[in-house]
Amino acid sequence: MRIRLRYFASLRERLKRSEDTLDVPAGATVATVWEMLTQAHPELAPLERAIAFAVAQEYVDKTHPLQDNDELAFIPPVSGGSYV
Amino acid sequence: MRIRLRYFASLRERLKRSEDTLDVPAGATVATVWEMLTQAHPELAPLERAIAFAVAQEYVDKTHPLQDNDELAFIPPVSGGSYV
Amino acid sequence: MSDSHARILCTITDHPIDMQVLTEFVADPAAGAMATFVGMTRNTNEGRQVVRLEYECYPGMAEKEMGKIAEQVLTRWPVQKIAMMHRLGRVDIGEASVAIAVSSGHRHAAFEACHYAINQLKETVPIWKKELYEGGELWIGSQTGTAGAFQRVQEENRA
Amino acid sequence: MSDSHARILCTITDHPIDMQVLTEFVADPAAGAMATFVGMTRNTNEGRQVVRLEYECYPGMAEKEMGKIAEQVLTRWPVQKIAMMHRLGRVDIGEASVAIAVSSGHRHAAFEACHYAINQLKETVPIWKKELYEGGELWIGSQTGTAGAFQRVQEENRA
Repeated sequence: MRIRLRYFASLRERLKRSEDTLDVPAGATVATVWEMLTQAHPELAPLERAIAFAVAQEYVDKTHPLQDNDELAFIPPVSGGSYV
Repeated sequence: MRIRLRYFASLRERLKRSEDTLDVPAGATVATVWEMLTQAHPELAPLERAIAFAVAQEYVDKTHPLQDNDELAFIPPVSGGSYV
Repeated sequence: MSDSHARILCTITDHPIDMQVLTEFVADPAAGAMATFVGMTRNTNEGRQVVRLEYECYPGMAEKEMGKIAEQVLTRWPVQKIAMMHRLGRVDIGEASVAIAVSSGHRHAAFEACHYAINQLKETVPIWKKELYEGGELWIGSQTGTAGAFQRVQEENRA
Repeated sequence: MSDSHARILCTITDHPIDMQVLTEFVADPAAGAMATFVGMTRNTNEGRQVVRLEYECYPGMAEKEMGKIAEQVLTRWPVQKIAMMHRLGRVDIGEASVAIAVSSGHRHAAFEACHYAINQLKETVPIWKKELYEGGELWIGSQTGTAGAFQRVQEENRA
């Protein structure tokens, strides 16, 4: 099945694109996609604890099962509590 | 010596005037004036614990000694914390 | 940050409050946060249908007491500027009687300072509020606690 | 008070924030108090001279997450109305990037709800802020804790 990926902010700049499509096996979860992404981009692996995931514009955890045509967004740390 | 008295809000309405002048003996304090006022208006006596006093536009307690030409204001409860 | 007067605006006015005067006063390139408070006449109070409010103050002392609060705020919090304004006379439903704006580097100080300022204003600044409601009038602040003795309700049957 | 949608305004905009839109939205004859918060670009941050900020969001999800916060506020506090607005794109020094207004019967609820709303917004709404400062740029929120791995400073010697 095919998943649409979205990258924002620092992640978008790092990957030099704002979205991708990815073919994943049936039964794939968010974690599956993350593993595929970090295999292609090993430099992203240390970000795992800082990143959040959203499917269909709702926060989910890594165990969330994906459906065909899902939109999976990688959410870097948002603009943050400490600044203002 | 002569003291100028000022009444506000409920106290002004109750006394039907906003100010008075009062001749007081040397050594008079705020308490002296309050006693004179409640002798003239016994219905004010129960207000003592609710009222605040200001001399020369500064809050004072009842023991505050008065000077000639002082302005002594009686401050009913201010507009209060519980309303808004 | 040394001249506190340039960082404080305290005004008592007979006119409607223009929030923009306050927010423009506290604007500051070093401020990342601004908290404001506006107190308005609402249409009910403790079950009474409010018609309007009327405010009076002790002229001179009211401004001085507001100024003391503003100075306290600048001492206690890392605040850039504070503006406080209170209106006198008749204030209809929905209109503002009091407004406070505080600017600071970070938001927590702005909120705390603004909340403190309005709480203090209502404790110490000699301003009085008369509520005109359907069937009477009442000096607010005088109906509870030791102040209960002040209560003076004029029951007017207007029918 | 049953229709929460009529009591909530959540907007993301590319244009300068007009506070009057928010304050007029939350105006209500039953409201005696309004608390507002405005977050602005300030000229320094952690020792850096800030030139400007740039914001981006996850369109759709950002509005949804703001709406959830507003619904939480209406559930948790006796609040009349809440308006939240966030600006995207370039926000210069002194300009507002985010504004919140909350109206309620009494002031404590207005302050608490407004403070809660901005804290939550900065925790959960997918909006990102890039700081452009003298000598580089930095995605804010990514430079501390586990997020430190995100740090990406482009040291540009512009001399």
